[in-house]
Amino acid sequence: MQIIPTFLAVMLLVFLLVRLLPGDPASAVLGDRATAEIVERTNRELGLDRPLPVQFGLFVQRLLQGDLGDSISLKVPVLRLIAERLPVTLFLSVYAAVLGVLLAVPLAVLAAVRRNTWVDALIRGVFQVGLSLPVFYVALQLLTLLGARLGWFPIGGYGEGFTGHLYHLFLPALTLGLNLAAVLVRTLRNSVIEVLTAEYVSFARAKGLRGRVIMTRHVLRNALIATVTLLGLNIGGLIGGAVITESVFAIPGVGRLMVDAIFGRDYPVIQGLTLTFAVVVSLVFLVTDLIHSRLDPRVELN
Amino acid sequence: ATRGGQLVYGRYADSLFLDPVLNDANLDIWILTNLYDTLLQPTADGKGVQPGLASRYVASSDGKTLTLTLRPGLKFADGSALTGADVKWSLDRARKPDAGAWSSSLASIDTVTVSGNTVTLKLKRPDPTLPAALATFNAGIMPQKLFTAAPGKNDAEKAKAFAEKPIGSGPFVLSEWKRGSYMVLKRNPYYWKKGDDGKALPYLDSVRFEIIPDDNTRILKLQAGELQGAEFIPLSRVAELKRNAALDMELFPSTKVNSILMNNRPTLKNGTDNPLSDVRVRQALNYATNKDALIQVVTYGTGKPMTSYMSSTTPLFDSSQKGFPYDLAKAKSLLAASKYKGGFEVSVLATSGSADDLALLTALQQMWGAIGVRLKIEQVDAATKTARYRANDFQMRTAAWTNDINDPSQITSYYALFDNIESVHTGFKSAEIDKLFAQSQQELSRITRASQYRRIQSVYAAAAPIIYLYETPYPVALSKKVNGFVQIPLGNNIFASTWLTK
Amino acid sequence: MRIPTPGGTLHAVRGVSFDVQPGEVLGIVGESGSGKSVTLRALLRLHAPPIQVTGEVGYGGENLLTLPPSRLRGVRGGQISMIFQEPMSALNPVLSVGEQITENLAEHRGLRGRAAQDRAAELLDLTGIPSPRARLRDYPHQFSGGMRQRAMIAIALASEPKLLLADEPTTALDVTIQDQILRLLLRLREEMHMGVILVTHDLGVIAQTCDRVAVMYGGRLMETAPVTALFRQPRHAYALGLLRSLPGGGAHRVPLQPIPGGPPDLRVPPTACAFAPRCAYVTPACLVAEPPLLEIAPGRASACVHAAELPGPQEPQTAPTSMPARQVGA
Amino acid sequence: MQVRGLTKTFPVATSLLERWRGGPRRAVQALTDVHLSVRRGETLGIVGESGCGKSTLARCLVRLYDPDEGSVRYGGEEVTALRGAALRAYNRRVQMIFQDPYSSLNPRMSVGQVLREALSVHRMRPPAEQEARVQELLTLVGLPQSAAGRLPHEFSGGQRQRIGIARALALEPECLIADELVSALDVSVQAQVVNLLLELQERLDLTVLFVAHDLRLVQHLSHRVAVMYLGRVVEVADTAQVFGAPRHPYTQALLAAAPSLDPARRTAAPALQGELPSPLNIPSGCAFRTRCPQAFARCAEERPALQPLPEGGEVACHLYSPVTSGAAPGQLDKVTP
Amino acid sequence: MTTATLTPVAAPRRRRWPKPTLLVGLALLAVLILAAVFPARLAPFSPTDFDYEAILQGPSARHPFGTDNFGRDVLSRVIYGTRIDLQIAVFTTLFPFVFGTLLGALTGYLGRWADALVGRVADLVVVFPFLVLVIAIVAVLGPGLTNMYVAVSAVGWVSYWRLTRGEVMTQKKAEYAQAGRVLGYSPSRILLRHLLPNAVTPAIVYLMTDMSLGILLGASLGYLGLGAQPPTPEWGVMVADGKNFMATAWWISTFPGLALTLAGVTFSLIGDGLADALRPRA
Ligand SMILES: Nc1ncnc2c1ncn2[C@@H]1O[C@H](COP(=O)(O)OP(=O)(O)OP(=O)(O)O)[C@@H](O)[C@H]1O
Ligand SMILES: Nc1ncnc2c1ncn2[C@@H]1O[C@H](COP(=O)(O)OP(=O)(O)OP(=O)(O)O)[C@@H](O)[C@H]1O
Ligand SMILES: [Mg+2]
Ligand SMILES: [Mg+2]
Repeated sequence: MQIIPTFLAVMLLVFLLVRLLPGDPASAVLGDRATAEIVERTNRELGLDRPLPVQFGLFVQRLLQGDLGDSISLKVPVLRLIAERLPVTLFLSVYAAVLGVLLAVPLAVLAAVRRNTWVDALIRGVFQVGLSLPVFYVALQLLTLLGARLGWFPIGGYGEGFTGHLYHLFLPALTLGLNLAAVLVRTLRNSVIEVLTAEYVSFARAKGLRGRVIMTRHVLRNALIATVTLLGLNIGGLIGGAVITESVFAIPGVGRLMVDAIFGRDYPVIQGLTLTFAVVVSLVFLVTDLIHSRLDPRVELN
Repeated sequence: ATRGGQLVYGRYADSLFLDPVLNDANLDIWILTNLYDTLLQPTADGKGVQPGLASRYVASSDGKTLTLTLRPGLKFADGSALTGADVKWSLDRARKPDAGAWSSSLASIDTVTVSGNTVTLKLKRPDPTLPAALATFNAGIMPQKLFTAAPGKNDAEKAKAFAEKPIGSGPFVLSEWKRGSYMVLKRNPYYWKKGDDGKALPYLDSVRFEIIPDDNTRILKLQAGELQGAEFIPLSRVAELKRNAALDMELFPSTKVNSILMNNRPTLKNGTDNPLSDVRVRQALNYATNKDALIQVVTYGTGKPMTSYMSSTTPLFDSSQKGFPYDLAKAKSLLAASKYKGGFEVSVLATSGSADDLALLTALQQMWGAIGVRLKIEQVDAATKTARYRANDFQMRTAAWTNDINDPSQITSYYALFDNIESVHTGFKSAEIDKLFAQSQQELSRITRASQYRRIQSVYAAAAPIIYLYETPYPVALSKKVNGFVQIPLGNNIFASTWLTK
Repeated sequence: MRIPTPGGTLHAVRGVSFDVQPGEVLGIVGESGSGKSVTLRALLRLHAPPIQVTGEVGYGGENLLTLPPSRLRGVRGGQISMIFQEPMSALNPVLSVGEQITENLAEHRGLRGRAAQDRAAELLDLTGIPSPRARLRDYPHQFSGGMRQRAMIAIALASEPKLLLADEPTTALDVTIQDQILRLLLRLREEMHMGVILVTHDLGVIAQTCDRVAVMYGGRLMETAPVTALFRQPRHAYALGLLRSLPGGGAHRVPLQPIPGGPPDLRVPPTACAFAPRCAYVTPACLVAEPPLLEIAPGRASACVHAAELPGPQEPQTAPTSMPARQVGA
Repeated sequence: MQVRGLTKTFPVATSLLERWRGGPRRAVQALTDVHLSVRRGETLGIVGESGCGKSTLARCLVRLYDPDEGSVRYGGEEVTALRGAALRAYNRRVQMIFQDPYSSLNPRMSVGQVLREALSVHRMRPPAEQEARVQELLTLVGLPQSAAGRLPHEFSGGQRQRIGIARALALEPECLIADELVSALDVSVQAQVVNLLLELQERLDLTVLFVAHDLRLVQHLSHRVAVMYLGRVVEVADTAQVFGAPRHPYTQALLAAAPSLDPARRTAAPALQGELPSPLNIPSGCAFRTRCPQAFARCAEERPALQPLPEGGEVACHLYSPVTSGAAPGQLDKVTP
Repeated sequence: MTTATLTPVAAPRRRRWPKPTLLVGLALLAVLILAAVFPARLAPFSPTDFDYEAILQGPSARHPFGTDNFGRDVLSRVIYGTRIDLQIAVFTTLFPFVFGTLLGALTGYLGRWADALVGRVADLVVVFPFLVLVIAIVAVLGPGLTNMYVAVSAVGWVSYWRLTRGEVMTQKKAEYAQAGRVLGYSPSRILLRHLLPNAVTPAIVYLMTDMSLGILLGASLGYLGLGAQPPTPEWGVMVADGKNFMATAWWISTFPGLALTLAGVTFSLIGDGLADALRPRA
């Protein structure tokens, strides 16, 4: 298990990093007007006047008891904040991944089958443009067009219940999904071409199988392996990319919380979120490996 | 006015901590009086006070006693009675010297005694600011029983617990709060104030705050009808929204003053000489600042030039102040008279990500370039900026101020008094202002006080410890259906008599 | 057949015609790049555009090259099956061997479920894989090279084809396994009365397995002959050269007789005998045009101008005076 | 060159789960107790099926692999102990040429660069003479002078093998180890390269270790032949003896399985049944017993050692062990694998 | 003794022309470089001078791309921005490319503990979402381009390390590398002269993608106020600054957005073209 030392190192790194940040929580929370005594008192209340090793020791000790501390600015337990917001970001990320895959797979297959034709060029061109534009720009354009102009989708927010989430998060998920799809299409197209020219596809055709059977059983199944691996690698980026999407679409997720915490010098929140990210990303890698080994019998789990 | 309905209002950020005494941020302050009513209330124009929970207040002739009469039958939002004991407990909590950042506003109170409906405040000294202080959020009245029943070992822990589900005496009561997402305030059925229909306020069944950090999204949501109101409209879009027939683009007068704070000390934190310690240099920069141009470029014509360090909406603002009209020749001659005739480089701390700061400073770069001053913009995030500022480690920084209390004493104590926070860390110090201020804090005559303040403003202007820029309003866009909403100059959002056209 | 490539259009195979009888094993031999695989694939129309195939593939009175796709599918795999050179890459790595057999059974024999499983196990058993029922669940990577090749044969035989196309089915295997597989093919041919086209570049395999041989070079047929006749007396300079370049029995540590040079560049359409640049018997007559494949004896044809004059494979090489000897050595 | 008791294993990655369950750390037994000697100037052929350890042996001899056990002596030197400069000096004398004409040349270096690099690293010639030597080497392997400026992809497979040979010859070695030198080539081209090898060996008095699975070629080229099976040498003898009167049942089967060029000599039954066992799990005793038509009880119990035969050559088979040498094979108990 | 010389060479020497993708990409890059080197010649106005008379004007003959909220000429800012954005593209990727590639080559070659050690460090970086980590580092160091380079470099090398490491591990097994060992070449020679040139192609191709990602990252940081500092005309920041005017003055964000797209397409074309051109002919 290499995971635990990695986590500890991550925590120590973050612990030191956040304390390197210029400005302290008191500065961030109290604003410009606070007097010197108030700043001092606040720091004392937060235990920030103690030596760093002591602070880290206390942090680890509390961590082992499942306590991530209280947010300095929001004054609620970090664990509760994460419990409230992580599902939102996860929902968004998974939603985006689903949209991205739904978008990328058919188009990548189409581009691969029609490779080097105008269809291929069009698909690749459109996604290339999508990939060259900043996320917030794409987000705002989608929002303006599909949200405000056409009124098909609500502008921002998270919605209530599963269908509410699906409806409200469609545009942000699409924004992220488009970005992901652009990455996927590039790789997937090549991997489909590779599969299409593989000997076993020739063999399948020589067997006289129908085109649809060849496509689904032989081509897609193999192309999916590449997709899953790629998705796993990109999920971290997806969560990171949510920082901006969450701001634009007013979604109360952990991405935005993290940025606010960094700006607000909310040490406990930064530390808690880092740990969460590390756990989530590791889990995603694990799940990717599991799925991969499911899809690809050649892979043995290590 | 029609009753009922829900107002959905877009805020740019969520509240943090709904305790009237222990909170720190405008995000809380500006909505707190909807939850916790105060004994007195600021008037809508921000210049005076009016009765609140107390229907009457009388000062003794020596100014050392203030007697307030509570309205009969007051209730908290849970239906329990609001008694004198609650008032005493709340004021005592708020004025404890180590309680929060605001306790000093009630520092003149010596004792609070209650008998029946009468609350008597015995003062250590006459205090002309006390009525305004009692109309300020930190003097909000809380239910002593509920608060002390909240879980927690000490006041701080109880406050955290209570603030999660606060019960107050204001027109609304918190009913739902998903942090960072939305907050719903429900009508408090026990609120004392009556509407024009003779029934108890508020008209609205509820107010729902949606948290939408991105300006554009907030506006889009308003335009799409998903919101009926949105705060912090970027000034660049005011004109556009004014043209929108479905919206009222309101520019509520505010106490907001935008300035650049200068470090007036002879040497900087890093030991180098500071050109800004020369009053002529400071004046020169002030004269070289074309406020009208800035108002056009930065505030899109919505602001107005600052002529005093305090806003024109602040009580005792001296309208005869001239400020620093744009005068390049004068600026040049002032600079020529100083050690820095050839110009110099000066760096300014700006808040990263603030479009307004950027607009302002890039414009100033150009303007000051005309007198040979090279402005270097140093963008840092807010926390860093505050930390450097607090350590006096800056040359210039952008700053804005709004009053929390309906009195000039607050801004004066910060901007002009060294003893508080070194005159907003400029290092400015004037014995005359110190003396005048001390006198004014006990001066019961409004006229005398006004003349004291006129002098303070003049002395301050002559020393020019800051760059005078402009005052800006609170830009709030509302659906045409929304009536009776006001954001008072202090910033408080007043939803008590807001109603929606059906 | 024309294959567009970045370097110009490749005339991979030109004017190749041959026929196969039921129960016969036809060998196609030739060096790498001579167009063996391309020809075999063309028979089943496995080439996708932009590759163009012209000509006719007659099967059961129909031209496979013009058959509508739905009918073609019935022939492909159903009547004519194919096995490939590299079993590892021709078997889909993510489908179990059983799945790959049953999908063929479902398509061509309409067998599903238990019946298909049983038949699949039978087929594996037929190809000599021990405990076949258990192995159905295995994936190709869990098989050894020889077993993979057997599995592929089992898949190809699932539809009980009339003709089996085998593209170098044993090249990747060891001699002992190659031996087993070839015997297996011959046995199955007997049992199922199939025609077999066996592509290889190993003359030994040809000698041991085939009834008739076609020799290819540079995309053309050079010679067709019954197997014994070819080995006794080749009637094409290329076939002769091939036989001679092999180390013969007896002579030890003496120089071999290689064919000098390398294969032709098919992007340049040849205007003469493709083998002429490497041929020891080349005369101006060879350079006039591509010599056609002509019948020189019953069941035998050759595209060599000098078909009649070639020496036997064991006789010393007699070079025409016009050509310098290309023999290497002191 | 003397090889004694050479053993090489490759650890196989075992999954965490497996190791947790207490499974053994598995290893591929690539070479087991190999004894061999190569005489100066001779050609020793090494044959055997895929995976029997031919390449591993070749690589151990040039120290691409470090053997686990055993010794390799060359000219009185212990090769397995060489380090640094001494190893480089040894490699200069014993060179290897590789199987794959495509991957054995750096695709980005021209032929001239490839040869000059070898010359300059070993200071074989002063820089001024290197150009001439490059031309000389090219001529030696039968490549045109113009080849020096070209990249490998511009050559055919046979020509690339010549480049590989030239590269090895640049160091003027005494011994060449050729691992499947011509296996990837077409027969017509194979003959060209074989001829070149023969010619060079004569001219330069080279010792050659010729690794191949093509029996006909090995027969043609070698003075002596070693037959390997699953990491062991099972028979070593003069070429004529191995091909004329093979002793080990495996050698016999190998020869029988090789397709003859004579269509008249067809056999109906395969020479050998069964598949090669996994090198992870080599049968006890004689590794060949699971496929051997003549195996008997002792084969499973005891590993036959390589022992000299009266008529010359050595074989590792209990049929020829002193104890059972009198028993006729037909009377032996058949051991079912 | 005579040795016959065999003349015909299988593949005739053919001049390899780059694919059109690469040519178009390079042509576009040339245009970008031209704008980056001679902005003053090409731009009609100063990128920073305000013109209060011409605030928020739409595209016209005088201002083909319109003016922004300070009356600055958007065309001129876009042209001057080329230099900044190319600089961002180069500086966000230079260190990661060089460091990551070399480290990847080294650990791929050495394997064992060196590889394991760097692998652990890479894990550390990878469990963070990239953008969040960059934001955190920029927050520590302060906003601005230089610090952004530092932050991206601290994170960005991992991709190159991975790519090159994997490729070197594959190439290491190729026979030419083994031949190098048998030929007695030193490890450093084998690594630097033989393996690296053959293993660096994926990293170079990725470099191209990464350059446009770098520019986009600059834009994202610009959105959060951590990117290029004013009045620097940087495309991403221009798009971010223009977002408030999208409804009223679309040209402020649209033209720099087009420039971003153009740069992205350029790098992508070059990347695809290079992938093709650098592929060694077998
Ligand atoms: N899809 C293709 N695209 C371009 N060229 C091709 C393609 N398929 C085959 N070729 C070319 O056609 C020619 C004949 O190839 P083919 O595969 O039929 O040779 P072969 O005789 O089967 O050789 P081998 O013994 O190596 O399998 C070769 O020059 C080959 O390079
Ligand atoms: N680097 C390695 N790591 C792990 N196993 C190896 C390695 N090299 C060889 N082996 C294994 O050692 C055994 C012997 O391999 P080797 O390559 O020596 O066989 P070979 O006789 O040369 O076969 P071929 O004829 O296929 O080249 C095989 O089972 C092989 O899988
Ligand atoms: Mg082929
Ligand atoms: Mg080998």
